[in-house]
Amino acid sequence: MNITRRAGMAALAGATALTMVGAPLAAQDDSIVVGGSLPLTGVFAFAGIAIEKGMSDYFEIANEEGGIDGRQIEFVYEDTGYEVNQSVAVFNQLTSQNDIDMYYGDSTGFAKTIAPELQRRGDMIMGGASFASELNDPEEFPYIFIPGPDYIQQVGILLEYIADENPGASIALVNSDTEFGRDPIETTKERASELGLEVVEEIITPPGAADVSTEVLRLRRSRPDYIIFHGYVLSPIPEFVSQIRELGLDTQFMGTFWSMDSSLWQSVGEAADGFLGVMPYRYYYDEEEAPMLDRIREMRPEYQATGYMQGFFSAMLMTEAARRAVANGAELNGDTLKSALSSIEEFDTGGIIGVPVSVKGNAVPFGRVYEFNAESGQMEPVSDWIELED
Amino acid sequence: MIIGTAKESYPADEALLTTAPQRVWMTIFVIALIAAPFVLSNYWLYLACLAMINVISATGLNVLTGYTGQVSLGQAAFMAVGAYTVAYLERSLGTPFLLNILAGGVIAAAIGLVVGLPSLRVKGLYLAIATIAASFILHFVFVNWTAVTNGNSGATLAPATVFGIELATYDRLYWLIMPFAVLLVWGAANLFRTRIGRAFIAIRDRDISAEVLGIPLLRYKLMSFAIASFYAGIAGGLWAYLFRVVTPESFPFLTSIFLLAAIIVGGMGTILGGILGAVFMTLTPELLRVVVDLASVFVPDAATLLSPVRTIVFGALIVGFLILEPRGLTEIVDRIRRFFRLWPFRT
Amino acid sequence: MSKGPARLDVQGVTLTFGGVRALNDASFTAEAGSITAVIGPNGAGKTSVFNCITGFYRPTAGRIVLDGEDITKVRPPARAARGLARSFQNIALFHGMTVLDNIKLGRHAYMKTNLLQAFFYAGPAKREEEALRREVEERIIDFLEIDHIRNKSVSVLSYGLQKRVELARALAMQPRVLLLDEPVAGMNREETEDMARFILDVKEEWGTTIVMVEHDMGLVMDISDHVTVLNFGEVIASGTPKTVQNDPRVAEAYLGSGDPQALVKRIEREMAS
Amino acid sequence: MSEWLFFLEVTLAGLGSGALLALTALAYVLIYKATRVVNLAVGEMLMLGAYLFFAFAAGWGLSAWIAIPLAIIGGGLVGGIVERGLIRPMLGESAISVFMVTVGLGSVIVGLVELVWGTDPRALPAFIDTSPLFLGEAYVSRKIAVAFVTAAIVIGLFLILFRFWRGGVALRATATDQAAAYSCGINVPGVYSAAWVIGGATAAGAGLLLGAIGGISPVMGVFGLSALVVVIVGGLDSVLGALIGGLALGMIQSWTSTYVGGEYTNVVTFGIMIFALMLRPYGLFGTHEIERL
Repeated sequence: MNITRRAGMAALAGATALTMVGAPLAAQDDSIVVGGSLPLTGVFAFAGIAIEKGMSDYFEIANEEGGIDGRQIEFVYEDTGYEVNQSVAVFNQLTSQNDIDMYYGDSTGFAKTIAPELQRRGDMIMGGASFASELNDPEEFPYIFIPGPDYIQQVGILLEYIADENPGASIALVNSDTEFGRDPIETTKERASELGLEVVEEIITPPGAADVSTEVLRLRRSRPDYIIFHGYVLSPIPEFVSQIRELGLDTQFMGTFWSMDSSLWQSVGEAADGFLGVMPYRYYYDEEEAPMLDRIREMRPEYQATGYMQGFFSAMLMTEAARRAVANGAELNGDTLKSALSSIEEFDTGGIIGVPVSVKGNAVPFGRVYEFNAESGQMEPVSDWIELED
Repeated sequence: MIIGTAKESYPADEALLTTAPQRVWMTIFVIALIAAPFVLSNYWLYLACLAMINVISATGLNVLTGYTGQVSLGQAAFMAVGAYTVAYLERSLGTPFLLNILAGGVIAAAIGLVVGLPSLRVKGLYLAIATIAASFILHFVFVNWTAVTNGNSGATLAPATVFGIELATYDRLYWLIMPFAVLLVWGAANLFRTRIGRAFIAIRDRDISAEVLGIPLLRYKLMSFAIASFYAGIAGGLWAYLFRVVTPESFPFLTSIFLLAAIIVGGMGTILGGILGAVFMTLTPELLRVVVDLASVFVPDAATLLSPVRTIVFGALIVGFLILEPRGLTEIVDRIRRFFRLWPFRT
Repeated sequence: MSKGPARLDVQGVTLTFGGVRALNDASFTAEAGSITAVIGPNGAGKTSVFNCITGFYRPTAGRIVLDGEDITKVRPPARAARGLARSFQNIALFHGMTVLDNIKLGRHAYMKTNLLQAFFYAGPAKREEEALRREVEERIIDFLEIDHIRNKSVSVLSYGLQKRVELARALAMQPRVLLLDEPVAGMNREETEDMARFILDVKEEWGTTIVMVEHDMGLVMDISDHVTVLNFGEVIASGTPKTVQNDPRVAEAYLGSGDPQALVKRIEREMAS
Repeated sequence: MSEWLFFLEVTLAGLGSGALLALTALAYVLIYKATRVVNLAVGEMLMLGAYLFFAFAAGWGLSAWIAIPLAIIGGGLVGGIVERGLIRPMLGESAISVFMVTVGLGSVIVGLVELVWGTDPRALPAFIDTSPLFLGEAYVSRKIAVAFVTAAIVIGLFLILFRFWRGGVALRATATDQAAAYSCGINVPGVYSAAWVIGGATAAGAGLLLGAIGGISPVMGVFGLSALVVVIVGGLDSVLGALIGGLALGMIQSWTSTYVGGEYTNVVTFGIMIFALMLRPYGLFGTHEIERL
C-alpha cells in the first residue's frame, strides 16, 4: 500500500511539474478568440453540454463562410462543474494562455464575480447562461450581455400573455429560495397589478425540497388561475403539477426558459401536458420557415435541447458584434465590441428567433409562449412573438 | 547526515527551526514565495492566492480540530462571516482594507465564541453536529439580512487599495494574501511553543486530566474556537478581496468538508499538515483536470466524468487517509526525511 | 513562587453514588512536609478519597481543608492553582506529546503568557518558556533521571518510566500537596525501589506534603510517616506504620482474621520478594 | 374552506413527512446503538437506495414489487460492505475519526451516483396510486399516506423486535456493554454487521418512499441532515425518540412552511436542534452516558 501511495504521489507531483512548465501557448495568429467557462459536468451539465454544441456549431458555420472579414473564430473552453471558483480558475487559465476577445460565462455568480475584472481588463465582452435581471444594467455591467430576455422580462412576457388570454386572472408565484429563484419576484408583483392581474399566493421553497404537499395545500386554498414557477429546472415542478391535477384544480402551470426543454418534460409523461412557458428561441423541431434551423438539422439530425439554441444564438450575437466592430475599422476591445453589439437592430437571426431582434440595454427582450403536448412530446407555440417595450 | 541534535543552550532547542537542513529548506521556501509573482502565470498566481487562503483557514481549523480535538463542520460559515464583514465595511464605510480584514477576523471570532458555547455542555460528535446547525443558521442570516449582506444577489466590493494602487490583479493580490498567510501560520506555530498550545493538546488527549492540571476546559475550548474562527474570518476577508463578490453560495457546506479533508489529508495536529493539506486539496481539482484531459485520448467522454470523479476522489481521500495514513501527508514527508537523514548508512 | 508544604485535612467526608456509600464520615490529616499513606483492601474507597480531594467528585457531606482554607466547593483547576497536584492510578499522561511537553504542562496554571504574546512568541512568552525549560531540565529531568527520554513521545515508554514522567509532571505543578495514586502499581521490585527513592527524595529536597494511595504494603510501611486505613469507606485505623501494622482491625480487614502477627509476616514477605 | 380544516390538512401532511423523517432517523439509531457510530452518510445511503430502485424498476424494467425488495436488500448490502470495509478497520479509533470516515463516504456515494446516473433529477416509476385520499373532509396526498403507514409499521416492528426477539436483545446488550456482551457469548462483530445491514436497508426503504414523493437526485441526501436533527432531539440511541421526534419535526416543518414561509424551515429545524443540544445534550429519550476517568 505504501509503495503504491508513494508512486501516486510521485505521479501527482510529476503532473504538476508538467502543467507548470508545459502550459502551451495557443498559436496567436489573427484569429478572433472566444473563451468559455462551461458547466460540462455538475448540476447544470445538461445545459452546458448543449450550449457547447450550439456555440461550436455556429462558429463552424461562420468560419465556413469566411469567418469575420477573413479572420477565423477560435473557441477555447474548459469545464467548470458549475462552481464559481472553478469558473474563475478557468477564466484565468484561458486568459493567461490566449488573447481572448469574447467570453461565455456559466452562471450569475460567475458573471458578477468576473465583472470587475472585465472592467479592469477592458479587452472583451461576455455573454452567458445567466439571464439575471441585475446584469441587465449597462451602467453597472458595461461589458456583459444577456442573449435573450432577462428573468423579469421572461415573466413579463408570461404576464402579457395571461392578461391577453384571461384578463383579471389570479396568479400564484412559486420560486426557489435561491438568487435565481428570487430574481423577478418584486417586479413581477408590480407588473401584475399594472396589468390588472391579482397575485393570490407567493411560495418560496427551500433548495432541494422534495416533499411539496404543504405548498400544494396552500395553492389548493388560494385556487389561482395560473401558477408561475421560476428558479427550477424541473424538480419539484412535476410533483406540484401532479398533486394539483389530482385535486381536480384547473390551474395553468407556467415556467421560464431553463425549465422549457421538451426532453426534460417527456420523462414526466401525462402530467406535463399543457405546461406553458416562455421561450426566447425556436425549438429544434419548429416547422415555420427558418433557414438557420434547417442548417442545424442538417448538421445534427437528432433533437437539440434549448441550451443548444441559447449557445447558438449567443455565438451569433458575438460574431455579429465582432463583425460590426471590424467593419468600423476599430481595434477589438470591450468598448468597441459592446458598442457594436448595442448597435444591433432589426437583426435577422435566420429564424432562430421568429422576428428581427434588437439589443436593448444588455438584453434581447423577445420571447414567445409555448405549450407542452405530451402526446407528441413537443412544445407547441400558443402565442405570437412578444417584444417587450421599455 | 545528522545523527544527534545536541544543542548548546535551551533557547536554541526551543527555536522553531532546530536543524541546519530545516533552515536551508526554509530559506529556499522563502525565496520561492518572494519569487513566485515574478515567474508564475496569471493562472498559477490565482491558484497560489486561493491555496494560501485555504492554508489560513485550514490552519485555523487544525488548531481547533487537530490540536484541541473539537471537530467543526462550520469553518466555511465563519469564512463567510469574515467575507461579509469585509464587504460591508468596504461598501458602506470605505474603511482601509487592513482594518476590514482584521474586523472580519474579530467578528468571525466573536461569532465563533457563541457557536462554541455548546461545548460547555456537549463534546465530540454533538459539538460537530452543533456546528453543522450553526452553519445552516448563518446561511439563513446571509440570505435574509439584506441590509448588510444584500441577500441572495450578494455584495460586490471595490478592490483593496494601497496608496492609490488598486490590488486587483493576482500578482498584486498575492502581496496582500501571502504576508497574511505567512504571519498566521507562523503565529499558529508559535502558539504550540507555549502553555496555550500545550493546553489545547492536553484537552484533545484527555480532557478530564487536563482539568486536574489546572486547565479550565471551557475557557480553552472557547479560545480554540475563537482562534479557528478568527483564521476563517481573515481567510474569508481575503477571499472577498480576491473574488470581489460575496454571495450566500460562496461558502457552501461542502467547503467546510473540504477544509476538514485538507487537515485530515495533510495531517491533523501539525502545522505542516495544514499547509500541505490545503495546498494539495486546492490543486487536486486542477490535477484531475490534467488527468482527465490525458484520459480523453482514450475515453471520448472523459470530460463529462470530471465532476463526479472529483467528488469521489475528494471523499476517498478523507476515507483513505483516515484508515491507511491517519497522520496524513506529514507522515509521508517525515518518512522521506528519515530516509535521507540516515542515507547512505541505512535504507 | 511556591509557598512551601501545606497541611491537608479531610474532615468527615461522605460520598454516595445512588444508594451506595463509597465513603462514610472519613477523616484524616496529612501534616505539612510528611508522607501519609491511605491504604485498604480493594473497594475500600481510597481512590474516591483522592477524587474528593482533587475535586473530581463533590462529597455528599464533609469538608476538604487545605492549610485552613475550605476548598470543598473549589473547582479542580483552581485547586491545582492552590498547589494540589496528583498522579493517576491508570496513568493519565498525554500520549500526543513528548515527555518534555507533558512535564511542562504541569506548570500551566502558574504561567501568565496570554494569547497575543503566545501568537508572536513575544518577550514575556519567550522568557517564561525559556525559564520553564531551564527549571524543568535542571530541577526535574535531572532529578528524576529521565534526560535520555525527554524528546520521546510518552506512548513509547515503559510503564515504570511513564509513572516517573507522571511524577515529574506533578512536581512541575510546584505542589504543596502531592497526591500519588498507586505510584508503584504494576512495577517490578527494581522499579519500585527507584520510585521509593524518588518519593523520599521529593520529600527531602522539595519538602512537599505527600499523600499516597498504595497497595504495596512494603513500600507503605517503609517510607510513610503516617498511615490511614480505610475499609468499606470508613477509617478503621490511623497512626504510624508500626501502630497500624499491629492493629487487629487492620489485620481483620486484610486477612479476615484479627491476628496482627500474620499481617506483619505478610508485609515482611512482600518486602523481601 | 375553514381555517381549522386547513390546519388539519397541513398537520396531516406534516405527520406524513414526519414519518419519513422517523424512518430515516431509525437508520441512524440502529447503527449508533450497536456500533456507537454517528453515520453522517445515512442521507447518501438513502439516496443510493432510491437510485437502486430506479435502476431495477426503470433500467431493468422490473415490476415495482420486485424492485422494492431488491433495492432494500441492495441498501442492506451497501451497509454491510461499508461496515466491513470502512468501519471495522477503524475499530478502536476515536469516535470523531469514524464520524469523519462517514463524512468522506457520503462524498464518495454522491460521486458514484453522479458517475452512473448523472446529475439530473429524475422521477421514479409510479408504484403508488395517485388518486387523492380524504380523511373526512381533509385532503391527504396518497403517497404521503402510504409513506406514513409504511414507516409506522416498520418502526412499530422494530420496537417489538428490540423488546422480544433474541437478535434485538443481543443488539441492546452490545449497545450497553460490549465486553459483557462478548462474555455472554454474543457474536459482537456479527451484531455490528447486522446493525449496519439493517440500518442500510432501512435507509434504502426510506429513500425509495421519499423518491416516490419528490423524485430522486444526487442531492436528496440532504434529507439525512433533517433526520439527524430528529435523532439529536430524540436521543441517538432511542427508537422511540426517533419516532416521536420525527413526527414532531415533520409537523413543525409543515407549520413553519405554511404559516411563516418555506425559506424558514431550515433555520427553525436547526434552531430546534441547537436548543435541544443546550437543554438536553443526550436527547429527550437518550441515555445519559457516564463519563469515566
